[in-house]
Amino acid sequence: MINKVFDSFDEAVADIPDGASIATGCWGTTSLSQNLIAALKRKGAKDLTLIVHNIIPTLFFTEDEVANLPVLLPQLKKLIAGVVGLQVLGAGAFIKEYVEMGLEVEFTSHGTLASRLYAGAAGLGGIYNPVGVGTILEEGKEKRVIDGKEYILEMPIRPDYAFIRGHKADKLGNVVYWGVYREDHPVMAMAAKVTITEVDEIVEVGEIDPEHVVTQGIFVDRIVKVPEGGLGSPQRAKELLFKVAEIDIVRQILFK
Amino acid sequence: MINKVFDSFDEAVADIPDGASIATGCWGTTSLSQNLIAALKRKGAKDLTLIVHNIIPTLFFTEDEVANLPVLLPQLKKLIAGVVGLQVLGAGAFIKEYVEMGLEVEFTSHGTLASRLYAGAAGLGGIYNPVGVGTILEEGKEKRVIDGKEYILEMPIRPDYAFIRGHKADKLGNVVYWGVYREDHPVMAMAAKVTITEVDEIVEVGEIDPEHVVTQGIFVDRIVKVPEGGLGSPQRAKELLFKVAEIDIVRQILFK
Amino acid sequence: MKQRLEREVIAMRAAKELMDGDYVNLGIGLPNLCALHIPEGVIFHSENGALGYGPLVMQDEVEKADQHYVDAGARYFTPAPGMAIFDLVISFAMIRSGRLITILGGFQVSEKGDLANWNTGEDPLGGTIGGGMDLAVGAKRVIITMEHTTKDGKPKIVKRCTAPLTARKCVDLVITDLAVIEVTPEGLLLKEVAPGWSAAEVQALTEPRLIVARDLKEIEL
Amino acid sequence: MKQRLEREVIAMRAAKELMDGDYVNLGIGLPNLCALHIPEGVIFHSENGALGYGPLVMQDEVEKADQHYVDAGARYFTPAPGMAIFDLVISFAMIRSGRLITILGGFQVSEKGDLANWNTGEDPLGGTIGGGMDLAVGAKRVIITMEHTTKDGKPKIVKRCTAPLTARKCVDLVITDLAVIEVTPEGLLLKEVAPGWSAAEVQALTEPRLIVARDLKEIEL
Repeated sequence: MINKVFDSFDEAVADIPDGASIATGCWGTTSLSQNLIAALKRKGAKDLTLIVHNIIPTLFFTEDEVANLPVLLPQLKKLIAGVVGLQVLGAGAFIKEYVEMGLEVEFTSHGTLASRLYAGAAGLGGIYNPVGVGTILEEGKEKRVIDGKEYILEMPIRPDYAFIRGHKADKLGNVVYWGVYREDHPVMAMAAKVTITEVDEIVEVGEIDPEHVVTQGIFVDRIVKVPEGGLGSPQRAKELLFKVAEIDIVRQILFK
Repeated sequence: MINKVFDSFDEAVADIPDGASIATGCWGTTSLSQNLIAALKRKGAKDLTLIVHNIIPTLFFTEDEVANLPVLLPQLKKLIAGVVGLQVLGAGAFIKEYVEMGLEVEFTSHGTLASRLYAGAAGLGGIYNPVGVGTILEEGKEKRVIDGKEYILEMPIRPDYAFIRGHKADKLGNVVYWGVYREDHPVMAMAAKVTITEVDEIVEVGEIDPEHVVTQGIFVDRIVKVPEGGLGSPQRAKELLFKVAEIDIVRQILFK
Repeated sequence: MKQRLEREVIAMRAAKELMDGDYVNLGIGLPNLCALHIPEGVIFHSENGALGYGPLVMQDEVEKADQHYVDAGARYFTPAPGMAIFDLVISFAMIRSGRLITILGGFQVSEKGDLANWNTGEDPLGGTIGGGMDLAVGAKRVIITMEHTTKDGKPKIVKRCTAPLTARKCVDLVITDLAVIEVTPEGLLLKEVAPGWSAAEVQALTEPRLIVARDLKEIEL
Repeated sequence: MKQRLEREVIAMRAAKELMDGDYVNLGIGLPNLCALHIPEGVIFHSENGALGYGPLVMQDEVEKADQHYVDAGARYFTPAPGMAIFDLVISFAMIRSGRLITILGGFQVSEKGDLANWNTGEDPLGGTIGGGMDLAVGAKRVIITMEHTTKDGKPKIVKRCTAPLTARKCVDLVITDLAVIEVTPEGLLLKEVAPGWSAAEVQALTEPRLIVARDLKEIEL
C-alpha cells in the first residue's frame, strides 16, 4: 500500500512551486485547512493563485489562534473568489492595498465556482452558465443564446493543489467530513492535480463504511493529522467559539 | 409535513402524460426501479423518451420475475442510452424491430450522460465535452477547439420524471442507497422535474444520519415501498441470483 | 410623517408567502428576520451545504453552538431530525434547479424585475456576490424584502437599476415597508399597501408606473 | 505455424504494467483476465460506482454473490476493506480527470494511437459505447490488449482505423499475442516480441511501419 500519510504539514506542502494554483474551502473558520495554510505561509511560495468561495478576515484572533486565508495575501498573484470580506466591515477593504500592488481579483458566484470545478474534474472544455448575465461577471466573456436564454461561457478550473479539511481519513485516502467541513472540498479534490487533506483523525483501512465515503482515496494524495488541541483542532475551535461569544460586535454579526 | 409517501405504484405514476421523458438507472437488474417500470407499463403512456445508461434484456426470466426496461419499448418514441443490449448477444438486436417502426435512438457515452444530467441540474445551457470527438457521437453537433483541444457541444438533460431505486427513504424524502442501487440516481433526481423513488424501507424522519444522506428530500417528490418478497425486492433478487447460477450460459457471461 | 411598517412586520408579511413543504433560503439582513415567523413544515436551506436544520443559536445560548454547524451567514444552527449535510455542487443544484423559494434583500428592483442587491457602487470590492446571483437566477420564486425608499427618500423601485445588477428579470414579488408589489409581464402590480397609505401615496415614492390591483387591500399579517 | 502467446499470457504481460498504488479499470474480455495477475496494492475501479473492491465471485462460489455488488461487466464482486461506493458523476470524474490506468480490448489501433473497440461494423446497434469512450479519452494511460491479427489473418494494427472510432490518439501501449508496442510521437515503437518471433516477422503482420527498439527483447513475465 502506498503511504499517503505525512508526518508534517511542511513536508506535505514542500513541493508547491511559485506560480501554483490552490483551491481550498472557507466558510467561517471551521472549514479552513489551517495547518496547511500556515505551512504554505512558512514555505513562502510566491505568485500563487488562490481559488476560494470566500476570503474573510478573522476578527479578534491572532494568527497563532487562527491561520486564515488572508495570511497568504502577500504570496498571491491572483484571487478567484465569491465573497471577499464581510459586507458589514466594508467588504473587500482589507485587500485593497494588495490590489493596488497588483493582485488580480476574479469574482465569481458561488454556484459558478462549483460548476467550474466540476467541469475541471469531468474534463469539460467550458460550460454555458446562466448566472451573471447582465452583471459584471459577463465582462470580457463570450455570451450565447441557447433555447431563447442567455448564457456566459465559463472555463473549467483545474487547480494544481487542493487543501481539504476532512474529519476522518483512512490510510487509502477515503475521507468523511463533519458538518461544514464538507463545503466545496469534494469537488476541489476531484478537480485538483494534487490533493492534500488535514483531518481530525487517521483511521485504519476498513473503518469507514463504503457507503459513507464522501471523497474517495483516488482523489487524495497526502494526509496529515491535525495536532490535538493545536491549530485548527476541534478543541481549539470550541475554545475560540466561547471567546467570540464574549465579544459583543462579533456576537451581533454571528447571532443576528 | 407534506406527505410524499404513496401507497401504490400506479398512483405514483398516474400523472405521467404521453410524451414525457423519464430517466432511470439500469446496470444489471439490481438498480432497476422495477415496480415503477411495471406501473408505467400498466398505465400505457405513449411517445415516451427514456434516458438510461443501459438497456439490456433480461435473460431467462419472465416479466413477472423481473420488470426490466425493454417492457417499455412499445411505449417509446425515443431512447437515449450508452449501452443497448449485450455485446455477446449481438448488441442492440432486440430493439431492431422498434427502430424499424420509428424508435429514435440517441447514443451517448456513460460519462457524457452523467455530465449532461449534471448540466441539467445546475441550469447550464450546454457543455463542451471531450468524449466522442472523431466518433459517431460528434455527428450533427457543434465542435470547438479550446486551448488546443477539440470538444463537442452537448446539451443538458432535464427529464420530466426520474425513477430512482433507493434502499431507505425517510418521510421527507432523504434517500440512502445500497451498493449499485446508487448508479446515476442521485444526479437523475437532481435533474428531473419530478422524482419518484421505490425503496426497500421507509423510515421515520431522523433515522438517517445527516452526513449519510445521498439524495436529499428536496429532490424527491414521491416515495413508494417495494413490497416485501415482491417484484424488485431483495428477497426476490436473492432467489433469482441462485436461479441464474443454475443456467450455464448466464453463469459464463456473469462470472467470466 | 405617516408611519411605515417596522422591519419585523415586513418580515412577518414575507413569511406569509411560505407554506408547509416549501424549501426556503433566506438572505442576510431583513430576510433573516423572517425565520422566526415562518410556518411549520417549511424547510431551511443554507448555501454552504445544509437542509432542514433546526433553530439558530441565539445570543444567550452560546453553549449550544457547535462549530461544525454554521450557516451561510456565519450563524450557528442546531441539527434537527431529517437534516441533510452535502457539498456545494449539490447545494447549488438545489438552488439552480428551481426548487427553492428565496427571500433576499434589495438595493433596487426595476419595473422589469431586475435586481440589484450585491453592491451599491461601482467598486467590485465594495460588495459580495456569493450565492446571491445563483439564488436570483435559479430559485423557483424570488421575493425581495426592503425599505421602499433609500435613507434620503429616493425610490428603490426604479425604471432601470443604476446599481450593479445581481440578475435580470428575476424578481417575483417585492415586499416593502409601504407595499406588496408583484412583478407581472404587464408591469408592477400594486396588491397591498401599508395601513393608512393610499395607492397614490405609494406611487409618489415609486419611479415606474404601478398598476393598481382591483382588489387592492391593506397589508394583513 | 509459429506459436503465439496464449490469451492468459497476454493478460499476465499486461498486468506487469501495474504497480502498488495504481488505480485500474479493466475492460471486458481479455483485459479482465489480467485481474488474477495484478500485483498487490493495485486498486480496482468499476464504472458503475465502486473502487477498491475485492475478488470477483467465481462460478463455483455463487453463495458468496450479493446482488448489491455487481461490477460494470455484470460480475458479482466481494467487498473489501477500504472500498468506496459512489455515483456515476463521481465515477466518471475519476475516469476523466486522468487518475486511472485502463486496460481495454481492441478491434484496431492506428499508428497514431487511434482506437476502435466498440463496434466492428457501421451499424450503431451492433456495438456498445458505454464507458469505453470516456476511459479511452480520460485515463492517464490506455493499454490495449488484443490479438495481433484478425481471425482471417489481417493486421489489427493499421495505418488508419476502418472500424468506427472509440477515440483519437488515445492509446499508449499495445500488448498482443506477438508483441509489445508503444505509441510514440515518432510512430509505433516495437519493444518486445513473442519468443521465437523476429521484428521482421511481426512487421509483416502489421500495417504501419514499426520502429524497432534498440534494446528489443523477448516478452518476459
